[in-house]
Amino acid sequence: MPLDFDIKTDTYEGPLALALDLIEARKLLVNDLALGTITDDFVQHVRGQEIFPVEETAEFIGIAATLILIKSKSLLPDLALTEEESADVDDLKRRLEAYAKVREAAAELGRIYGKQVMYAAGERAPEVFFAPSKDLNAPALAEALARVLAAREMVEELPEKRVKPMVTIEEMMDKLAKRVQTAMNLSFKDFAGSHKDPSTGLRAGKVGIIVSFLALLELVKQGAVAAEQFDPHGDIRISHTTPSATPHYG
Amino acid sequence: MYASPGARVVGEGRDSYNSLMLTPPAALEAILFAAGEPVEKKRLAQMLEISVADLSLAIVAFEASLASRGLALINTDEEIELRTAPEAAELVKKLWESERGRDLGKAGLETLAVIAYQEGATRGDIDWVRGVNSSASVRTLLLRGLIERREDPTDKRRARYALTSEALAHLGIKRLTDLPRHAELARGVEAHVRTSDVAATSDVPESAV
Amino acid sequence: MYASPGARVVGEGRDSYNSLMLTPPAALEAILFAAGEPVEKKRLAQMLEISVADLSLAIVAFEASLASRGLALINTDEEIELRTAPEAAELVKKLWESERGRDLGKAGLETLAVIAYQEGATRGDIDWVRGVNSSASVRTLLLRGLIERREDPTDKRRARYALTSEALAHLGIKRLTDLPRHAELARGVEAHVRTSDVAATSDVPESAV
Repeated sequence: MPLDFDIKTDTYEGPLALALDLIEARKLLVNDLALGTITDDFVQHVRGQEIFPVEETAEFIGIAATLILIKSKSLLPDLALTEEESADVDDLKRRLEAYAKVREAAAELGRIYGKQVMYAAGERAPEVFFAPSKDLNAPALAEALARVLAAREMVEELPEKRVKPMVTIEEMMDKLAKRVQTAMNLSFKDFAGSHKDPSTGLRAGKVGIIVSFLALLELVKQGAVAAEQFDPHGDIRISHTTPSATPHYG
Repeated sequence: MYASPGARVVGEGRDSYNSLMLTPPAALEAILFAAGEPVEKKRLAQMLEISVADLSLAIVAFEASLASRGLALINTDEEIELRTAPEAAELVKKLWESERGRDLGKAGLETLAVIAYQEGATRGDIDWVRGVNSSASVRTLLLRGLIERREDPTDKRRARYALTSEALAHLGIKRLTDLPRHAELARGVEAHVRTSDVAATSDVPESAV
Repeated sequence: MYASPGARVVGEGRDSYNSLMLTPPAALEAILFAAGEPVEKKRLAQMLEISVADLSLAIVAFEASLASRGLALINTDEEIELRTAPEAAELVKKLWESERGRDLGKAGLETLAVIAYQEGATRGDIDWVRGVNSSASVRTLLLRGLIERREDPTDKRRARYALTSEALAHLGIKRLTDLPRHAELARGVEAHVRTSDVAATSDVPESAV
């Protein structure tokens, strides 16, 4: 499915920038409706991204998960969010509102930066005369440098530490599709429950359910499966629409 | 132009600096001109042998005397610096043929914006609101001397960032409150960032940036 | 204070420098301040796009405006220069004395340490290793005679810094290799500097953050 809005995939610095661009392209305000509306495009983007900056993957998937939660809630009004999930939704809204302000502020700074530079006093050739200080001695120098180098080491080592194994949307899609093919009828709760915590670094249980739900929505959209919810609090039943056909996904 | 506090002459009746007939604003002007860099207010008060309160009055008077002149005073919370007036930028630029690269880029501007409109932002605040790891941007801004790191008075391991006099000079403003739409945008950025303190992200130790 | 010749605004009705509202004396002030050295009158007239006669009037007006202030104009046949007022001499001396009597502090020691353990470090090297802009520290160390600038033999525009012999004497060492943990720390600095060659910042225009 092509994106509705012209989004250059390689310009994204992060998930908030992407989400806000999608919202602003539709001239919407940051609210549940807007967030539900951009969910598909956001997920599409996350899926379409082949090379991800590893350390941003967690943020992207995490925010995709929250967006899907918001969309799920709009599709299934009876879906009760846990306290934690509601907090995530609120947090995302607050971050997007704040980030929108930051972007406005950045645009203002960009408008004036370097335009009317206030220049410093010209360098006068100073009278140099030797003036050491009380705190200057050889051990103090060695100590100062050791401190600087230690700080540099920390900076350079950090990125590696952030790499964590991630659950991908594609993996979940595959899994769900296979389950649908082997078992004609499958309850959403069963499936989500069978999903083993892949140590995502996020709250794996929630992510598992949401990613499953997303994959389900995708399959429904592609007509590969039919999903039914018989009563408001009940399970969603999944079944093959065309048993003979291989579902097309991805 | 210069009222009561300056009517007293600096060094009057003392031998301190040769009983010179310089008013505090004139003395400020000379020191700032000679220093050619930001000077701490504390140090200025010491040199002029006046109280910090009197120094504030002298600064106000000096600033008033700079109106419609070629120079301007940049005022951060701790320092003041004398620079050319923003209106003179085009003219002074002609002195130096080559100009420094000045484009900050999107990430740099956003990071600078968070720090500008939310004074004392931490790395966690910046990451939280931008949704990305901002360490590269913070580092570049530090290298360019546009921001500086300050110790958090309540938690020494945590660094807080602030704009330098150099940054204000590049923005052509004399103090933070002169930022475009300052009150409005500061409120927008700050209110949200502040409530995030608990949720603050960034597993990066601040000291490392 | 400022009479008729300055009443006309520099750049008025032209696009020359953004039609900014600076009077010729104010424009003179900004240029002289930023130049930091005597500027030829001919050149000033060109920059302000006024005749030499008008420039003379502007100089007279500017000089009059400097009365009872901290700055003074030095006016020779061909050039003018802005300086601190003679009355401020004691004060300026005090500034320099206090400047030179101060501790080097964290920034100063770190900067000196990088130069000591990495002979011939450039500004870019120092900034990169420290992670912050070091221009103020380098300036202070130069002023205090602790380091000196040397020309890079392969690139004359690039300055390299080294400790002065007085600094070595003060540290009580005959050569740099006598510094504590020399081999280890020098290797440490070099490793960082090596990898920074491409990214080296400061005087190089940076494309983007």
